[in-house]
Amino acid sequence: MSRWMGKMKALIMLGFVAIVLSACGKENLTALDPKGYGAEQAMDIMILSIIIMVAVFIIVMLVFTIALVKFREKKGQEDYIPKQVEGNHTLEIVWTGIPIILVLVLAVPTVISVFDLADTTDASSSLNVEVTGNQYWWHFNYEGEEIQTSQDLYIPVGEKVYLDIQASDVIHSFWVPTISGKMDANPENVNTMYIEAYEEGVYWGKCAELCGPSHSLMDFKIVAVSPEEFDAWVEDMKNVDPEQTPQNAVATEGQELFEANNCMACHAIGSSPVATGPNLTNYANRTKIAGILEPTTENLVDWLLDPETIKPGNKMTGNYPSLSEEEANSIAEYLMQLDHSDVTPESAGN
Amino acid sequence: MSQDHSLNPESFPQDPAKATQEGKHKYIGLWFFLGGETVLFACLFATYLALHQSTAGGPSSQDLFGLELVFIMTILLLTSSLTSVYAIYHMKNNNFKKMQLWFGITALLGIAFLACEIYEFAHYIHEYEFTFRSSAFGSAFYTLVGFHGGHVVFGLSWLIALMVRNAKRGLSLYNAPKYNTFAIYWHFIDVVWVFIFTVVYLMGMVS
Amino acid sequence: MTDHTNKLNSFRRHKQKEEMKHQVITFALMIIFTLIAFLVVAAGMDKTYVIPVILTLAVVQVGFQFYYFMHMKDKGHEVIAALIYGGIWIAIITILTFTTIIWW
Amino acid sequence: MSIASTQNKGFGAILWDYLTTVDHKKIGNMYIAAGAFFFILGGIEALIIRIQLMAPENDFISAGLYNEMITMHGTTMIFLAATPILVGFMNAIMPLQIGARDVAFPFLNSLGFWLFLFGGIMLNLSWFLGGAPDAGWTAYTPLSTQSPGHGVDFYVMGLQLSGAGTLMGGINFLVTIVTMRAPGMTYMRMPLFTWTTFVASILILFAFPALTVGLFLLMFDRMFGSAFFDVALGGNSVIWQHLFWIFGHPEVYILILPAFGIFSEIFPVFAKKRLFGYSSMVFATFMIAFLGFMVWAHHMFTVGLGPVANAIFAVATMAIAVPTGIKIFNWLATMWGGSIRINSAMLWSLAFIPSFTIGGMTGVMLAASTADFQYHDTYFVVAHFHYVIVGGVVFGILAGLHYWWPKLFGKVLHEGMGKIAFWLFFIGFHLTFFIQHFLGLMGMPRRYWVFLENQGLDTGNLVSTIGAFLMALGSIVFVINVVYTTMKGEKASADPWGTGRTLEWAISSPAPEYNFKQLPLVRGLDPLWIEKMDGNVKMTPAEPLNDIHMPNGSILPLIMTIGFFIASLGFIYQVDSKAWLIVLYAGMAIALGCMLIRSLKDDHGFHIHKEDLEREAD
Ligand code: HEA
Ligand code: HEA
Ligand code: HEC
Ligand code: CUA
Ligand SMILES: [Cu+2]
Repeated sequence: MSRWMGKMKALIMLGFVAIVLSACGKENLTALDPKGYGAEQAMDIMILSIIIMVAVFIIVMLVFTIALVKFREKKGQEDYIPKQVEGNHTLEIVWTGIPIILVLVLAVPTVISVFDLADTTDASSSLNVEVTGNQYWWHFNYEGEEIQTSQDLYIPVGEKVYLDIQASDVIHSFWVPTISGKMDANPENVNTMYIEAYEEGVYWGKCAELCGPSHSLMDFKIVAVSPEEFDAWVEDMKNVDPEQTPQNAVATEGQELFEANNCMACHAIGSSPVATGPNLTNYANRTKIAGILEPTTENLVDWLLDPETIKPGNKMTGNYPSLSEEEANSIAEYLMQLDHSDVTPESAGN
Repeated sequence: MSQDHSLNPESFPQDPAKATQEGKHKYIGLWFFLGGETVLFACLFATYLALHQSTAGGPSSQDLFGLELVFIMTILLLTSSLTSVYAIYHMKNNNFKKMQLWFGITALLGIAFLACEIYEFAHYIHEYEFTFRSSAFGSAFYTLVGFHGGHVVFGLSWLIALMVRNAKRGLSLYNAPKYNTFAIYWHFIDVVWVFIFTVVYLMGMVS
Repeated sequence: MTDHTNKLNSFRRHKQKEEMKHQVITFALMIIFTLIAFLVVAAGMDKTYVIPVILTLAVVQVGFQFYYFMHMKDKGHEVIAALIYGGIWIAIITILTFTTIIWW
Repeated sequence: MSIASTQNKGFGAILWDYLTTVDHKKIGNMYIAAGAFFFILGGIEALIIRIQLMAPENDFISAGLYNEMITMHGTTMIFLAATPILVGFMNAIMPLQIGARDVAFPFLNSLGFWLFLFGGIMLNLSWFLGGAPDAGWTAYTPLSTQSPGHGVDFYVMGLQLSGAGTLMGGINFLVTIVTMRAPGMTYMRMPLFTWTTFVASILILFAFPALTVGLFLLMFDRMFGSAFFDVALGGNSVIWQHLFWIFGHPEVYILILPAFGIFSEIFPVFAKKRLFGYSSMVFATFMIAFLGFMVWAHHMFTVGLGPVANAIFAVATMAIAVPTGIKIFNWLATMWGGSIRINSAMLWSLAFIPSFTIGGMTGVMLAASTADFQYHDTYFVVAHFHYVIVGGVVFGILAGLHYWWPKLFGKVLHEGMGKIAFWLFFIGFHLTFFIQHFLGLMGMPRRYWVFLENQGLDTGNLVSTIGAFLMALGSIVFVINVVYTTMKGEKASADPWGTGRTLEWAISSPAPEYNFKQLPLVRGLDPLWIEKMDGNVKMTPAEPLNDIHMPNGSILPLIMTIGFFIASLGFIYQVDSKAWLIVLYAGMAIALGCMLIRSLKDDHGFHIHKEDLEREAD
C-alpha cells in the first residue's frame, strides 16, 4: 500500500515543481500571465475549469485510494468471495447528475465568452490591420494608413485592434500567448479577431500551425506602445523616404548593392505593397532579425550569407545573387541604419 | 450441419438466400457495408455541395446540365432495380432460368446507363472543355458522379461473373446468397443515383 | 423448371405474388415521383420552392427502395435498420456542416 | 488438418500455415505481433523526437527530418500500433467470449490483416524511397498537397490500404456478434469487451469511409491534378480538415472503447466481484460512440468556423465527460467491497484510473473553446492526448496482454518482470507528459523542431526527455519478459487466474483451433462464474458432439494484397513517368484476378470429424 501512497506523493510533488517552474516561464510569452483581453478571457475559463477538474480528480482519487486500502485481498482469505452486487440506482444517478451539473457550470461561461470574443461590431471604428502569414514570416498592412510592416506589429495600448488574418501559401496560426488566443491564417478566407493589450511591452508571437520545416522559427512580436507614441509612430511611418541617403560610405555602398542585387523584387522599404519578402522599413528598430536572431549587424550578415542554415526551407535562399562577405557587410550596415522612427521597442519598456 | 447445398422442390427453403449460416452472414455483412457506403457517399455529396459554385471562371452547372439525358439515365437505372426484384422473385420460386433472364436484363440496363454516362462525360469534355482539372467544381462533380459510376461498373462485373459462373450449375444454397446480396447492392446504387439526379442535376439546374 | 415451381406450396407462392405486386406498385410510384421532380424543374418554378419539393421526393423514393425493394420492412432487419439509420444520421450531420460552416 | 498435425512441423510449413491461415486466433496473434513491432518503431521515433527536444536549439536531426519524424510517429502509433493491437485482441478474444467457433468471414479476416500489414510496410517504405511524409499525421492541406517528393503519397496509399483492412475487420466483428453468439448468449449477457468491440466496430464502419474519401481527394489532387484543395481553382482547404476529423475523432474512441472493455474484464476478475452497473456501462459505451460523432470540430476551434459552431461543438464535447464519468465510477464501485488481488494485469488497470482521469479532465478543459484558443496546437494538447492514449490505450493494451497472454500463448507472463516494467513505464510516463501541460501554457507550440533559448522551456523539456527514456526501459523489460516467458514460462491452465468469469476461460489455454468442441449453453452474465458458483466444473453443452465445419486456409488474401500494394506503387510513381502505369495495371490485374478466383472457385471448407474430437483429451 505504501507504494501507492508514495506514488501519489511523488505525483503531487511533481505537479508542485511544475507549477513553480511555470512561474519562471518567460515573461510576455506565457499564457499564464495574461496582459490582454483574449488571454484574460481564456485565463478565466482556465481557472474555472481547473477548479472543477481538481475537485473531480480529488474525489476520484479518494474513492480509489480507500477502495484499494480497504478491499485488498487479505492474507489467508484468498478463497473469500465478496457479495456480487449488480448496481445501485441512487449511486448511478448521483454520478450521472453531478457531472452534468459540473459540465453546465463550465459550458455556460464558455459559450458566453465564445460569442464575446467573436463580436466584431465596432470593427469599423477601430484600427484594422491586415495580417498575412507567409512561409516563414508575418506581414502587417495597416488598413487605410498606407503602412506596411513585417515581423513587428505596433499597436496602441488599451485599444481594440482588429486583425484580418489570412495566409498567402499554407495555413499558419497567429498566436501571442500573453495577449490573446490564436487564430488560424487560412489561404482562402479572412478570419477577423480583435486584440487588446493592457500594458506596454513587447510580446512574443508564435506560429502555431505546422507550415513546413521552419514552422518553429516563425516568431514575431507585438509592440504595444502608448496611444500617443503609436500616433507618432504612424506619422513617422507614413513619411518614410525610401531613398534616404545613408550616413556613411559603407552604408551607401550597401544601398547601391541592395538595388543592384534586385533585393527590391521581394523587399520593400516604405509603403510599397511588394510583399514577397518582409518589408524592411525601419529595420534598425527591429526586435529580431528574421524573427529569431538578436538584432546585431553580425547576425544580419550571417543571414544574408546563408539564410538556409538559419531558417531551413525559407523562400529567400537561392533566389538572390550570392554575396561576398564584404557585400553582405555593406548591405547589413545599410539596413541597420534604416531608422525611421523614434518610437522603438525600447519605448514599450522592453 | 450437413453441407448439401443443392436444392430440390421439397426441401426448398422459404428464403434460399438466408437459409445457410454463410448466407445470413453475407446478407447482414453486405447491409452493414452499405451503412459505411452511406457515409462514404455523404462525404462526397458534402464535398460537392461545398464546392459546386467554385467554378474558377469555368462552366457552371447551369451551363452544362441538360434534363433529357439525365432523365433517360434515371429511368434506366430505376428500371434495372425493378428487373432485379423480378429476378429475386424467380429465385424464391426456384426458377433459375427466369432468374438468369431477369438478371441479364438488369445487366443490360446497367450497361446502357454506363454508356449514357460515358457519353455525358465525353460531351462535357469536348464541348465545354470541362474536365476533372478545370476547377474545384469539376473535380467534385467528376469525383462524385464517377464514384457512383465506379460502383455501377463493379456491380456489373460482379453480376456477370455470377451469371457466367453459375449458368450451368443452377441455383443452390451456395450461390443464392451471392445473387441476393448483389441485388441489395444494386438497389443501393440506385438509391445513390436518386440523390445524384436530385442534388447534382436538378438542383444544379435551378440554382 | 415450371413444374418445380408448381410444387412449392401454394401459400408461399401466393405470398410471393402478393409481395411482387407491392413491389410493382412501388416501382410505379417511384417513376411518378421522378417524373414530378423533373417536371417541377423543367417548369422553371421558383428555386426556394423547387428544392424542398425535389428533396422530399428523393427521400420518399429512397424510403421505398429501402423498405420494399431491399426488404428493410421485413422481420429480422432490426439491427440492420439501426445501422443504416446510424449511417444516415452521420450523413446528415456531415452534409449539414459542409453546407453551413464551410466558407466559399 | 487435425490438431495433432500442427505440432512438430518444419519452419516452412509453419510459415505457410501463417501465410494462409484464416483462423481468428492466429490472425489475432499476427495483428498483435505486427502492432507490437510498429509500436517499437513508433517508440523509437518518439525517442528521436525527445532527443531533439532535449536542449534548446538542438540539431540532433534537421528540420525536415523532424517533421517526418513526428508525422511517422503519430501515424505509426495510431494506425499501425494501437489500432491493430486492439483489433488483434478483438480477433483473438471476442469469438471466444461469445462462444463462437470463428468470425463470420474468415477469408476477409485474413485479407484485412494483410492489407493492414502491407499498408504499414508501404508507409515505412517511404523512409527508403526519398523521404517520409512530413505534413503531420493530420496532413493538413495545402501543406500536404504542396509537400515535395513522394512522402505524402506514401501516407495516402499506406493509409488507404490499412484503412480498407480495418474496415473489413469492423464489418466482420459486427456480423460475428450479431449472428454467431452461442445459445443463451443474449445481447445483455455479452461481456463488456465484446460490447466495446461491437461499438468500436460501428465507429470503424462509419468513421473510416470519411478518411477514405479524404485520402482519395488528397490523392487526386497530388497525383491527378484535381483542384479540391487548390485555392487558385476554387478549392477549399478546410474540407480536408472536416473529413479528417469526422474520421479522426471517432478514431480516438475506436482506440479507447476496446481499452475500456479490457479494463471492464479485468476489474471484476481481480476484485472477484461482478461488474458494477453492467447495463449503464453498455449504455455509456453507446453514448460515447453517439456523441463521439458530433464533436469533431473541437479540433478546429481556431479555424474560424464562427461562434455558433464553436459553441455547439464545445458543449457537445463536454457532454462526453458524463458517460465516461459513469464508467470511471462504475469501475471504482466494482472494486469497492471486492477482494482485490494486485498482479501485473491489475496494476496496469489501476494505474489507468488516475492517468486517464487526468487526460479526460484536460480533454474537457480543451473543449472549452475560449481556453482552447490558448491550448490549441501547443504541448498542452500533446500532453492531453498522450495521457488518454498512453494512460488509457497503451495501459489497456498492456493490461490486456498480461491478462490474456495465457489464453493467447498458453503461458503466464513473469510477475516480477511485469511489475518492474510497469513501474518504470508508469513513472516515465508521468514524468514525460505531466510537465508538457506547463510547457504548452508557457508558450511552446507543438510540432516545433527547436525551441529557442531563454524562453524558460529548457528544464521542462529535459525532464520530459528523461521520462521518455524511462518508458523505453520499461518497454525493454517487457520485451525481455516476453522472450523469457516464451522460453521458460509456466504452462497455463484453462483458467489460470482461478477467478475467470467469461467463456474464454472455459476452454484450454491456448484455445483449440475449433474453440468449442460443443457450443456452450449460456445461462447468464459471466457464464463461467455462474457454473462455478453452481459447483459445475464445465459449461453445459448446448449441442451434442458433432462434426465441426471449418473454413479452408487460403493464400489468396496475401496475393491479393500484394497486388494492391504493387498497384499503389504504380499510382505513386506514375506522376514521374507514365511507364509506371504498367506497374499500376499489373498490380490491379493481380488483385482483381485473385478476387475473380475467389468468387469463381467454390470453397466449402472441411470438417473435423466427431471421432477425432472424441479422441482428444479435454
Ligand atoms: C484515446 C484517445 C482520446 C480520448 C479518449 C480523448 C478524449 C477526449 N478528448 Fe481528446 N484528443 C486525442 C485523443 C483522445 N481524446 C488526440 C489524439 C488529440 C489530438 C489530435 C491532434 O491534433 O493531433 C485530441 C485532441 C483533443 C481536442 C482538441 C485540442 C486542440 O487541438 O486544440 C479536444 C478539444 O475539445 C479534446 C477533447 C477531449 C475530450 C473532452 C475527451 C473526453 O472523451 C474525455 C472524457 C473523460 C473524462 C472527463 C474523465 C472521466 C470523467 C469523470 C471522472 C467524470 C467527471 C468529469 C467532469 C465533470 C469533467 N481532445
Ligand atoms: C498511440 C498513439 C501514441 C503513442 C503510444 C505515443 C507515445 C509517445 N509519444 Fe507521441 N504522438 C502521437 C501518438 C502517440 N504517441 C501522435 C498522434 C502525435 C502527433 C503527431 C503530429 O503532430 O502529427 C504525437 C506526438 C508526440 C510528440 C510531439 C511532437 C511535436 O509536436 O513536435 C512527442 C514529444 O514528446 C511525443 C512523444 C511520445 C513519447 C515519448 C511516447 C512514448 O510513450 C513512447 C514509449 C515507447 C517506447 C519508448 C518504445 C520503446 C521500445 C524500445 C526502445 C524497445 C527496443 C526494442 C528492442 C531492443 C527489441 N509524441
Ligand atoms: C525571392 C525573394 C527574395 C529576394 C530576391 C531577397 N529576399 Fe530577403 N527575404 C525573402 C524572404 C521570403 C524572407 C523571409 C524569410 C523568412 O523569414 O522565412 C527574407 C528575409 C530577409 C531579411 C530578414 C528580414 C527580417 O524580417 O528580419 C533580410 C534582411 C533580407 N531578406 C534581405 C535581403 C537582401 C539584402 C536581398 C538582396 C541581396 C534579399 N533579401 C533578396 C525573400 C527575398
Ligand atoms: Cu507558419 Cu507554422
Ligand atoms: Cu477529438
